[in-house]
Amino acid sequence: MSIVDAIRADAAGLLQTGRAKLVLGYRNRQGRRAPILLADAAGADQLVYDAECRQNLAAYLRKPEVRQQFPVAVVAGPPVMRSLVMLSAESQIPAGAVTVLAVGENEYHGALDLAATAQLLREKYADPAPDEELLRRVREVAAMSEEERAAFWTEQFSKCTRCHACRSACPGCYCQWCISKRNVPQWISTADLSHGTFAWNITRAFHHAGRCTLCGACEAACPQGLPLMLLNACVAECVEKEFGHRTGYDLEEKPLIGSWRPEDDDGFVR
Amino acid sequence: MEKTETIAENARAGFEPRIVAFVCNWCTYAGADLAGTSRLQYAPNVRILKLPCTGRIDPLLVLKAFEGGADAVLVSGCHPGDCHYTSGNYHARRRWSVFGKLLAFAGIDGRRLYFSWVSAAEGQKFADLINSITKEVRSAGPFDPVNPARRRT
Amino acid sequence: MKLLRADRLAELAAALAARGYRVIAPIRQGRIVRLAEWRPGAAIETAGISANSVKDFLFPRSEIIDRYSLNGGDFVQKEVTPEAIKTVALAVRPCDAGSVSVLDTVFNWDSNDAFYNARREACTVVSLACVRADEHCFCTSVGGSPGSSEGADAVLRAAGGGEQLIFEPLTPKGRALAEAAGGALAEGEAAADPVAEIPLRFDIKAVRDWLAGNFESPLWQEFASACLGCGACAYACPSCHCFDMQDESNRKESVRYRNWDSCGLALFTLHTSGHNPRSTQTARWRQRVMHKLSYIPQRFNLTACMGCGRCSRLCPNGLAISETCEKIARLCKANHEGGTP
Amino acid sequence: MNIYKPVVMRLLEAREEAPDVRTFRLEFLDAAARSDFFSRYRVGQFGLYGVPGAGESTFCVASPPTRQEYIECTFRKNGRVTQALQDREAGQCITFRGPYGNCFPMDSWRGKDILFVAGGIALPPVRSVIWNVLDRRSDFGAVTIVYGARTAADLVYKDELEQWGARPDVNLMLTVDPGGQTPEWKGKVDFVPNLLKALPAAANSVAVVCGPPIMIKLSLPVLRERGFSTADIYTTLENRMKCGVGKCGRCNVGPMYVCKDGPVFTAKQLETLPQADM
Repeated sequence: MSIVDAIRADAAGLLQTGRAKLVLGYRNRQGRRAPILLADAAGADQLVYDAECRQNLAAYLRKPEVRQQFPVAVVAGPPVMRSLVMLSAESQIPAGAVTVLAVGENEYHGALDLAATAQLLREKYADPAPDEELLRRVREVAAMSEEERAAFWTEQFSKCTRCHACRSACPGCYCQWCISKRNVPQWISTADLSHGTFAWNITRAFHHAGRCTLCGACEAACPQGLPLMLLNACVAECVEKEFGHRTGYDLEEKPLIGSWRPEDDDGFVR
Repeated sequence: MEKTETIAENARAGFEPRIVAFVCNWCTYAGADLAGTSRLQYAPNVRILKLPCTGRIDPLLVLKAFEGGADAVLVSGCHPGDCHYTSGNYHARRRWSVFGKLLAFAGIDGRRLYFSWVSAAEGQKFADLINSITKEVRSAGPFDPVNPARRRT
Repeated sequence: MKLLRADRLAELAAALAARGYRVIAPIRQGRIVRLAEWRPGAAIETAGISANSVKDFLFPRSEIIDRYSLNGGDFVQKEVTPEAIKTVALAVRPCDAGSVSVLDTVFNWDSNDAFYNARREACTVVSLACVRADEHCFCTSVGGSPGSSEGADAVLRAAGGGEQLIFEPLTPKGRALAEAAGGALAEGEAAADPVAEIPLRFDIKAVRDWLAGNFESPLWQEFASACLGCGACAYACPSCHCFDMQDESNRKESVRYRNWDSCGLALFTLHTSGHNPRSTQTARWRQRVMHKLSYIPQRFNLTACMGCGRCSRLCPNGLAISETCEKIARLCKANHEGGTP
Repeated sequence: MNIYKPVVMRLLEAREEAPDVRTFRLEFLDAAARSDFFSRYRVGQFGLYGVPGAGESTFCVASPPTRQEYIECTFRKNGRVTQALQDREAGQCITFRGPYGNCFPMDSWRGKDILFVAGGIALPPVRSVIWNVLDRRSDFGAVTIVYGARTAADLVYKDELEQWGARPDVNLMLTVDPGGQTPEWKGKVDFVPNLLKALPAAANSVAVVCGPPIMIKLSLPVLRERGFSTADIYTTLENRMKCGVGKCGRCNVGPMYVCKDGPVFTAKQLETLPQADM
């Protein structure tokens, strides 16, 4: 049985038995992949899965219309699985609310609960191959002088229209009152002028320190093609090197910025 | 201790760096206070903003300072272990480490963003710190127009 | 008849720039083709459609519409004049040019928006007729066409199998542009190539009738199920015109920005009391479809959707006005033939 | 001409009506702006009151067109702009745009009995109509005012309520929600819709109803049952607004733009609008 057939069978089974009232998966849409929220088993044959499935379906777990349908099932590759474990560690998923239809590189692991998913991630997908192209581009920008880097990012951020597709695409962005919505005081300017887009993009990247699984959904969602993964990769690299923190492998993981160890490095502090 | 310049002498040099210092109330602010009561002179370029703890010094404050035109920002608080709130500085330390590298990656690097521990007894260290930072920033020159976070309207 | 070689479009741009026009054209930036200011040496992309539209230069994302100098509790109002640079939007798509008529109507019904009109007057729109289309285009289903000249001051039509471009001025601004282009345009005769074939994807009349009577339909839940409530579709849409007004200030000065806004965002209708008439994403997606295809047609007798397909191309989650309309049209056909939907 | 450019008004007096609710009395700084405003202002219209640096907020003009020395507005401190407005002291200035929207068709009410129904902070839009009617009292039939609030302290325009109560030609019925009364409270203790049941049947009369959505939802059937046709029941809608001139799309409900086609609607018109979007 192919991976896609196995996913369809499990999805139909979960819906029929009522173990899931909704299955979050991917469908074929004019040759591209798009999320689909299946409520009835008959629709299970629309489900597909391949490397083109880039949207992080864990982002739907903040939608009230989805939370009212708990328990749900989520078709998840390794990055999405890690996001689900991270969300669970941040108390965003009630116990038993999510069943994971776990798909590896070329292997289907069946319908697992979150504990089994975390276990699977630790055993099979503990150190994903780093994205060499992305790391090369990160080094390329890091090697620039301060003026060049500032100019590079000013030019990139100038295309940002603050449509917040990056925020909607990311499972980590589940705050009901995002800092950019606050206007007492107006921390981040609402205008798409340089100071607004810089503060927004930097704050967004920083708020995912130790929470980002480098799934690439934000950069894929950006209509203006901003290289958001460069910021995420820079933060993820620092987080792993400085604190040995890898997101989404432990249901009990403590939030990176919310916890500390006495021996954390502070060589940069004068 | 090298001779510190007064504002008049600085003006002749032309560029006067504007440095914003976010300091914790219990240690660094007390240290700055001690520097004052001990008649220690330090560069007048720093604007000191007192917050309860480094744990409360939010990266948004740093961004807002650069948005308003700061040439450099110093964030300083109690040494690890001395925090009045036990772990405020430990949390801040992780935050600074990640945020500092992210800002450096985005074009605001080591000559613009400084972190330090200054205890209530280290008036001298505070004065020397401000003088050396002012010197470094003066040599780095004005942060405008390079500053990517600057409000331009 | 004015002609130019298709691969010499950049020369036309250079000639116009030399005559003081700010030239806006589709330019590749990384993996995205965007309408941006043309610089000498930049290639003008004539295939595909830009991610943003000519709306960006008539009704910009953020614009200062009021300015005050502050002094404690007192303030002095400062003059704010709309900024209108002489601009030519070169080689935009006919659906973009068509959307200008929607913006003109909204910004000039009952009262005139001086900021929009200043930019509109200073802008000459030159559309490039489409010889190819992709699976997202549906202008023919909403009353448009790949060769339409509506809203354009001049139209470029491919000729001689794409070798040549016919420059067809339509308005005084278009003729002034042809004159300003001077040598870049040669005299000659050529027959325009056939425009793209875009199949009819739904019957707009049937969709509009269904919309009028089905506000409460449970199907809206299914249409909007994948929507995560960002502003990508509204900000990319050439005819979306809703905006927000926000004040920002420091101690000495305050400015009032006019920013783009979207009915897809929760803050759009949130009352200070916390009550939000459109509290679910289903209600917001319904508003987007109804406002464009039912409310504006009832008020202004024109459809506020150009069928450009940008929302369909850019939505990260696969939502599209065309897909919702196709589902509705299929539904109407099924009801019409007595079958169950 | 910049249609978004406000005029400057000076705050003459700020009266505390209820906790966090204040009434501003404002005068135009520029005489031309004043005459332009009163040449167009009809009762029921609204305006946008602003503080530079904070923004603008939408409230009705609470004073009638028959009083042209000042305009008044009443609002509750709830957000950034209303906070900035309530920080203003007498003598300082604010910005104002208006009058916007349509108005109550007063002329078509000549000779009719008028019933005013209001709840809580929604009395201001009704109050401007009441004073307009009382300033031309002879043009109209019987006037009945039914006004309620959650607690006695929440009642606004307390001094004017006494004036209306004292007038022989006005039948005033005040109430507070059960549990909201104080020991010296003399009015009724019940919800506003229940008071309407005791009213005489409607003969040749119109009703003006403003209040929280729940009050309107419960009052309409009672009024219909008392003989008011939906075309004779008027209300104002309180949508979120920004531009006030029919451009920004924010107040769009159904085919209507509340800032241009409203804020005054008849119950008949409201029935045609999508209820879920109200």
